[in-house]
Formats: sequence, C-alpha cells, structure tokens
Amino acid sequence: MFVIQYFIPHYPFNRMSHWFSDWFAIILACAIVLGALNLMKISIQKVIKKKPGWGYAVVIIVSFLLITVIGLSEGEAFREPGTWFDWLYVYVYTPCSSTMFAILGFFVASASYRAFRARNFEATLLLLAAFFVMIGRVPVGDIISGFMPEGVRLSNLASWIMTFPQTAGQRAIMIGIALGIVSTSLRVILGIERAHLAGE
Amino acid sequence: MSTKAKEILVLALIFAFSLIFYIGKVLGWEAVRFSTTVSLIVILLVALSLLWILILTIRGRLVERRIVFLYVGIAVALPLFMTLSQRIAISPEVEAVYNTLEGLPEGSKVLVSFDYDPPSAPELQPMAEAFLYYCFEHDLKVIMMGLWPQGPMQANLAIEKVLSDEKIKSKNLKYGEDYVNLGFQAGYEFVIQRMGSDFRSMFPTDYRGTPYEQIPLVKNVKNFSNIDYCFNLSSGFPGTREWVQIAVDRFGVTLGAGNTAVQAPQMYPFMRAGQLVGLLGGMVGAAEFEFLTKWIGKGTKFMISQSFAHVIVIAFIIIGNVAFFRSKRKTGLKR
Amino acid sequence: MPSHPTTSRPSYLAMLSLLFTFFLLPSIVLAQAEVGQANVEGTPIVPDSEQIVVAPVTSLIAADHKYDDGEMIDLSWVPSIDDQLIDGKVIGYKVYRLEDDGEPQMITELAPSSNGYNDQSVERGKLYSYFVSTLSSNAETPSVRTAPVEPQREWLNYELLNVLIIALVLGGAVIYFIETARRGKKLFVRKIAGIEAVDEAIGRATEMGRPILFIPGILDMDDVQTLAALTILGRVARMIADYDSKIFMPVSRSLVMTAGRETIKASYQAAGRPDAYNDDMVTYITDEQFGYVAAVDGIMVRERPATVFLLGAFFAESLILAETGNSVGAIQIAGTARPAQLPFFIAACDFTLIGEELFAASAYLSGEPKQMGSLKGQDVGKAIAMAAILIGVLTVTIGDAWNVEWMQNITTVLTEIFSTK
Amino acid sequence: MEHFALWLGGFLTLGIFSFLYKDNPWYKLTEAIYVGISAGYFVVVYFWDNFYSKFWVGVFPHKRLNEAGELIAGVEPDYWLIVGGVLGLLMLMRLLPKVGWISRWPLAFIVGATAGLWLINYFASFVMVQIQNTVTPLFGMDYSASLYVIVGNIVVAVGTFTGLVYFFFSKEHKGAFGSAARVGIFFLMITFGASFGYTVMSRMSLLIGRIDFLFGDWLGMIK
Repeated sequence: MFVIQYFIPHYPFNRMSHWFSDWFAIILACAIVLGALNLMKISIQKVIKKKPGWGYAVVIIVSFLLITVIGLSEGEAFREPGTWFDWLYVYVYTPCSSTMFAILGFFVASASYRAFRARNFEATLLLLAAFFVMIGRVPVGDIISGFMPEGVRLSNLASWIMTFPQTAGQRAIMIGIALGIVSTSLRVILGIERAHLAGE
Repeated sequence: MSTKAKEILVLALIFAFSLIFYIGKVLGWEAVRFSTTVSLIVILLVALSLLWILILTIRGRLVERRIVFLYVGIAVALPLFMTLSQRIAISPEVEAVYNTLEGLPEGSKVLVSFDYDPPSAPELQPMAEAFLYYCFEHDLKVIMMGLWPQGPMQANLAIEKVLSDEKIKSKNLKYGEDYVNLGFQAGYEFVIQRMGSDFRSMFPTDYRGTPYEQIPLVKNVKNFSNIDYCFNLSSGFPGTREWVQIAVDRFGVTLGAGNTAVQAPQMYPFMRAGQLVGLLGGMVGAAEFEFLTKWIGKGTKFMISQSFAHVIVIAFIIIGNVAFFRSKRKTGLKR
Repeated sequence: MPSHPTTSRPSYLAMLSLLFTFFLLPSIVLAQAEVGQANVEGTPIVPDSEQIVVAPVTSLIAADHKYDDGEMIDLSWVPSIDDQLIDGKVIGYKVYRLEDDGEPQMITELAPSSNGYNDQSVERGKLYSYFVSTLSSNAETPSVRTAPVEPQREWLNYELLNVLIIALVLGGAVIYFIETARRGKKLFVRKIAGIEAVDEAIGRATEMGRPILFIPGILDMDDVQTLAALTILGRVARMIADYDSKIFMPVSRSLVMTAGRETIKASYQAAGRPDAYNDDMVTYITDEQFGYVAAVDGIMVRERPATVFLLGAFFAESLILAETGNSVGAIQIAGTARPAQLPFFIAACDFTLIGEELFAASAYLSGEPKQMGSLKGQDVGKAIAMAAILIGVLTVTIGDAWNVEWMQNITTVLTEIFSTK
Repeated sequence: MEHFALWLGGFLTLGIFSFLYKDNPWYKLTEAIYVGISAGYFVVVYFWDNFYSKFWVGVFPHKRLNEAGELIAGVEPDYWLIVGGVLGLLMLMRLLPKVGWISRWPLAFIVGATAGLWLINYFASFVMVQIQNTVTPLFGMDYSASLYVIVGNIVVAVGTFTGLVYFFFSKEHKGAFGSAARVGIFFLMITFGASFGYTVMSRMSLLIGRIDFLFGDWLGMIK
C-alpha cells in the first residue's frame, strides 16, 4: 500500500500515508500504556511480596504517579515553561538522562583499556583510523604535528579520512542495509518471515 | 577503618565540599583558575602516572576499572579550570556552513529547526548560539521551529544567551520581525512533508499563541520556496536524515546541519552527494564554527577537556594493546 | 494489509500479477496535462512623475503542477530588469489570481528576485489566470495576464517511473528466486565467518559446562533486526538442544520474551527433546535501557557464560555489554545493522556480523529455501548497484576526458535511471 | 526553589556517577526515580501528543467560535481515525487474558506497515540517490579537480564498489573477487574506525557537559 501511494498522487492514495501515520501514533499511545502498566504490575508485586529492594519499587510507583497525575491534570499546555511537569522534566528527568549518557564516557575508556585489541588486521585498521580521527579532530593533533607544513597535519588527515574512505564505507553499508531491509520487508509482506507472529 | 566508614567519610567530604563552594557561589566568590604553569604540572603528573600504569600492565597486572574511571574524571574535570591557548583547525565541512551563510544577502530568511533535547545540549547548544549570533550580527531573519518537543525551549535558551551580548543588544532586534519561534509540532517527518505545501497548516500560531498571519516576519512565507537557507540541529530521529529526504530531495531547499558526533559520520554521504551543504559534527564542529563566527562560547572552552579526554582514551588503547601483544608473545596463545 | 499468521500459503505468482495489475492499470488511465501560457510582454502603466517606475516581469507562465492530485499550479517568470541586488528599485512582487474570470485577488507577496510561485490553494474544475505586479517603493507595475489554466489530476507520477521499474525488477528478482528455491533448486550462498563459528562456540560451551547467553538487542518485535536475531536464535537453540548445553536469554521487551520462548520451544521440539525445555530460559528484565544493561552485566559476571551472542538492534549499551563479555573471557559473536555501534563490536568481540550480514545470516541459518531465495534477490540489487557504479564511473570519466559521445550518452541514461526527482 | 532545583540536579547526577564505584543505595534510589519519571513522562507525552491531539481532536474537532460567539465552520472530523482507535483498543485487549490473542492484529499491522513504509523510502533515498552520486567523473568536470580530489574520487568509487562486493553473498570470496572483498572490508573498517572516534568524541562531550554542570552551574567554580 505504501509502495503504491509513493507513486500515485491521486486521492485516496495520497492521504494513505497520513492515515497510517496517525493510526500508528494512536496504537503507540495504547502500547505505551501497556508498558507502563506492566512496570506498575512488577513494582506492586515487589512491594506486596516484600521482595528485596521493594523500597525502590515504592519510589518508582510514587514518581511515576506523580509525573503522570501532574502531566495529565495540567492539560494540553503541560509543556509550557512554568508548569510543574516542565519543572520535573528540566530538573529531574534531564539531569538523569544526561548523566546516563555521560557515564558512557567512562565506559568507553575502560573498554578501550581492557577490550579493544588489535587482534587481527581488520581490528588494527579500525583502531588506527579511530586513532587518527580522534587525535586529528582536537587541537592537540595539530600541536603534535605542528612541525609539518600546513595542509598535511593530523587535522587534514582526519578530514580526509572522513570525507573519502569513510564516505565510501558508509555508502556501501547504506546500500547494503537498505537492500537487506527491502528484502526482509518483502519477506514479511509475502508472509515468509512469520515465525515471530506464531503463537502468543 | 572499615570500608563502610571510609565510604561514609568520602560522602561527607563530598557534601561538605559542595556546601562550601555553593555558599561561596551565593556569596559571589571568584571562579577557580589554574595558571599555565600549574596546568603544565598537572599534565606532567597525569602523563607520569599513565606511564606507571603502562609498566604495571606490561608486568601482567590489569589495573582496576575504577582507576580507569578516575583517570577519565580527572582528564575531563581539571582542564575545565585551565587556561591554555589553543589553535583550532577548521575542517572543510564546517567552512562550507560558514561560506553558505556568508553568501546570504541581508534580510534573507533562515529556517532553523531545533531537533534535540537537553541531554544532547552540550554538543548542540554551542552550535545554536554561534549560528544565531552570526545571523543576528549579519541581519538575517531567523525562523525557528522544532520537531522535538524540547527543541523550541532550547531555541529560547540560545536566543536569550545571544541577545544578552552587547553587540547584538545594540541592534535592538524585535521578536516577530527579526526572529520568531514557531514552536514544536508533533508528527515527525510528516511535519516537513506538509510544510512543503504550507507552513501555516503545520504552525497555525507561534509558540506564544500569536496567529501565523499576524507575525510580520512569516506572514508572507508560504512554504520552502520563500526560505533562503535551512539549518537543522539534530541528535537523532527525526533529524537531518529526514530533512534531507524530504526538504532537500523533494522540495529542493539548501540545507546545512549540526549533528551530534555519534550520527555525524552517517551524514557524510549526503554531504558528498550535495544533499547537505556543510556539517558541524559534535562539540569539535561547534568549536570550529565558534572560531569562524567569533562567538567564543562553551564549545571552545571545552576543547581542552575534549583534547585531554581523547588523549586519555588513546593512551589506554595503546597501553592495553602493548600488554596484549606482550602476553601473546609469551604464551603464544591465539584466541 | 499483508501477513497475518493464519494466512494460508499464498501463491507468489498470483501476488506478483496482482502487483503488476495494481501498478499498470492506473498507468493506462492517464490525463494529459494542459499548459496555458502567455508570452506577450507586459506594458507598464504610465505613472505620475514622482513615482519610481519599475519594469514589469516578463515571460510569465502558469502551468498545472505535474504529477499531483490537481491541487497546484506553478507560476514562473523572469524578474523585472530593475530587480538588481545593488541599487535595486524593486522591493517585491505581488501575485494576483483571477478565478473563472472573476475579480483579481492578491494571493501572495514575494521578496525581490523571486522568479516563481507555487499556488496550492486551487481547486479542480475551475479556471485560473494570473498576473504579477512588480513593486517599487511607491508604484506597482502589473504584467500581462496568463491564459486560464485548470489544475489537473494525474494518475501516475511519471517522474518516479524509473524508481518503480527498478523496484519492480528487484521485487521480481526476490520473488523469482523464492519461487525457484521452492521448486527445490539449490542456491549457493557464501560462508559467513561469524556463522561458521557458531558450531565451535557452542561446542566450547558444552565442553566447559558453562551456559550460553543470547541477547536479542533492545528493540521490540517491530524492528527488522530483532526478527533476524530470533531467526538465528531458532537455529542456535536447535544446536544447543542437540549438544545438551544450557541457554539463557534475558530480554528487554515482553513481546520479545514470548516470541523467544516460542522459538526455543519449537527448536527443542524439533530436536526431539521437548522435555529439556523450560520457560525460565527466557526472562524479561525491564524495558529501561540502562536498567537492562546493568542486569545483564550482573548475569555475565555471575554466570560466566562461555559464549555470548549479541544479535539485534543495539544502542549505547553495545560497548558495555561487549566489554563485560570480553572481561569474563567469553567467545562473543555479535551482529547489528546500526553503523554507530558496529565499531565497538568489531573491536571487542571475536566475530561480528556487519550490517547486511545479520539479515543474510538469518536466512542462511534458517536453511529454508525461501529465505535463501530472498537473499539471492538482494544480491541482484547489489549487482545492479555495482554494475551501475562501475559502468557509470568509467563512462563518465572517459566520456568527459576524451569527449566520447556514446559514453556520455550512457552516463546520461544511467543518471536518469537513478534519479529520484 | 532555584536552590533546591540545583541541589536536586547535583544529587541525581552524583547518584548516577556513584554507580562507577559500585552498585549502591544512592544509585538505586536515583535509578528508581529515573525509571518512574521517564515511564510517566512518556505516558503523558504520548497521551497528549498522540492520543489527544491526533485521535480525540481529529474525531471531535474543536468548535471554533467567532468574536460574536457564533459557530464558524471549523475542521471537518476525520472519521478514518477511528480505525486507528479500534486498533489501539485491540492492543489493550492484551490486558484480558482470554482475548489477548486479538492484540496480534495491531501487531501485524505495525509489522506490515513498517515493512511497507521502509521498503520504498529506504530504496529511494539510500540506494538510488547514493548510486547516482557515486557516478562522478574521476578527474572532475573538464579536468578541473585537484590531485587531492582526484585521489578522493577514486577512493570513494573503489570503496563503494568493493564494499558492495564484500556484501555479495552469491559467490565465494576467492581469487580476484576475494581480493576485492578484502579491499572492501578494509574500507568498512576505516569507516568503523572513524565512527568509533566520533562516538568517543560524543560521549566525552556529554561527560564534559555534566561535569560543567557540577562545577559550573551548581558550585560556581567555573565561570
């Protein structure tokens, strides 16, 4: 259907993608309720059975109810600056989610020390490219290679890697993945790949 | 002393430290600054201790994870206090953004889409500020919007920051005439699609609730054909990829973009194909752009930390691999 | 819509013909676009002496917008000769429209140096004509009116015909190979390193008496990568059942949990050991990304699996999982189609299925001829891409360097075939 | 309130960082708050953005009144949206064990629809456009390119070609074909290296941002 609407601008085909996207959004809204109820179910069970760590489950339930009640009661404009929902978002949600990503910086370093090994030629090449890009993209790179003439310093090398070999690789991956998805989608549409739907 | 007692002690210390400096902040203490000499000594100490780790590792003792963490913490935190001069090299993709902007005559209309939220702000906010600064300084008209719910809020933060600059303040810019924030609209890439035919159908009012046709800056803006340049700040979906697919491929706008470093490499094919004119990648891209626009903000300030962090990661990769090759030679094991 | 589980096996040929009918029928019903134009130059209204007179726009053309639902008219013109960047007297343009020869109405005001407008507020079945006024600071010079135009609706977007043809060729190839495979012809598919290692990895786990950990990514069943991971799981579980080693699969989505259980159960049944299966092999942990990672980390450290499979859609957690797996000394086989996460897998895992290989592996391992067939179809797509690049680059370079005309022609054809505008 | 907000931010940030030391009650508390708040956040956002403004407003559009208080013709209700509502309702059936199987319907719709949507979009933007753009004259138009660009053009063409060779499954990697695939894998590795570097860059930037919050916004030690 989507395939058809791409080529035919005529009503109703040109409306089809709008409908589908709207339906999809509505289903998602219902699905998220399922997820939240599941979380609540698990947490409440924990509290009732007094499983280890049930205190934290109470915190989950309380914070969930708090933001949901506030957000739903504040109406359509819940996102405006100055609402309680916005306050919770800015001062609770944002620090938590930012820090969750920031913490990965630590793990990158630890992993680079313990796990990233030049165990074969491919991995060596990968680490070398990473090395040049990392060093070339920050001012330190040019301080180290400052003795070289302008134009052939580490920053230029990093740029070159990004613009040429990197682009080529990305392109090949892009085409490959797109074709993979096309063919997998066709399998789904033709009903070959349906193991996932068998049984509930 | 038991571990527990030590932990409590550390906690108390952290608390006391925070409290002292917080009170200091309220009382208006000066910022902490390292002079160049102190900075160099710190760098030397870190380098020496890395050497020590190298020796330990070669002897076959991997240092603990937490020590690595500690190193990263130091490498990122200390440089924030340092004052070191640094030269920033400009990459061609950043230059392309700048050159396109330079080519725009006064009064050109620029559409900026803020498609990110606070977690990616460290990378994208400096770009937003530098970009707006350039536009305001050169009398370009800025129309802002967001495909992410939090985007327009980030736009407001950036505007506030830039307008407080002396040079811009003296220009006395007016909301609605020189810049406007259309707010957020749900619908992902379909928003761009419908904007292709009519902006107003997607944004009946701006974020303050003023009807579209009453805003002088946009009342004559029908669709993309009235926009001279589009810029997109993106940290995921929907973002630059969607803008390229729809706004560029179908409606033919000129698009530049600022991306988080994670997704920047995937944009290079678009750049090479000319679908994207210029790209700012991550905080480094922001720093380069700040250098060009002469708006020196956080991107530049954080570059020392960024350099340090990269060097530490590279050092750990090298140390780890040196140890790996030595142990391989000894045991002759192949995994 | 496609693919309900209870659909009885469809005949692909029937579907193919259906597809063709769907595409080809509309193309027979076509509407010819009518173009109305007016090429007479406009004459300026003679104004008072104080007024700044500007020249009108010329060559104003109004034409139906092609390949739409009859809701747009395109206007184009050559800007007034007084419209200059430096010392320009023109401050803008006004576009007027006459509906069915009624009164002129201003529909928009445009900035200087505009040379076209796309009117999207038109309706089918009405006639529209236009004129454009050039504005100076105190005068207005209208152009000549265009001939009336009626917006047309077209059935097929011919500009995208090439996309359609290539898509059909590709879809046809996939379906053709699936049919061929179904008739029992053996299709060759090359070995994929990561998959070849599966046997060895499972064997190692059995010898060491340690469990095998299977992580299917953190996205739900609606992601293609998760589907691919589960197909691979089917085969892996079958081997595990044969070897009698243990599998453990923590997941982050409840739907993936049920699907995973079904898959493993089916594999154990196929191996003739349904009694060895139990539901605890697959557990749901949490939807929360980092909560899930922390839990899996804990499992890895405690259970010390001999083999870890990381297949599916991964995000920031990829490197934490790969590092922990590496630190407990497991053999790790990873695969994802997310380019940003692949580097961490390649650097920290023993075998990595890169991008498309993940999808291919699921087909390869399933051993089903139909799946193999679709893989072949994919290869046809790649062959087309490679041929186009090879021929294109060669012809464009040689054609350009030595001015060989027939080569330049090939290039033009190729570029047109692959254009999407 | 502002003081409280800053301290709360500091408390949560440090709480998550404390996980680096070890799993501890502080982290667990922060995590519980995070999980609860984020789950609630998405419920609220989806409710208003998807359910309310798409479905509810679509089916029951706001009545628009003019200044005199008379009803003016507003947006027509879009009854097609009810189909989406029904599918959503079917999804919720999962809550009732007896009719839970019915939730497979919307699931099938999602799987099928995403498959269909992706099919064509991916194809057009990722395959066609990219092939078209790889086809460029190696020496630039009229020999205009510098050596730097010529080398680059050759690298891109060769890289894309050999990269595709690597992904070609119908032929054993032997002989010339094998060598091409080998070159292809080299290109892929360079690509991954570059994206590795950029990812590290990104993570570090976010970390710097957080540390800047702690020492700058919160404690005021950096200005």
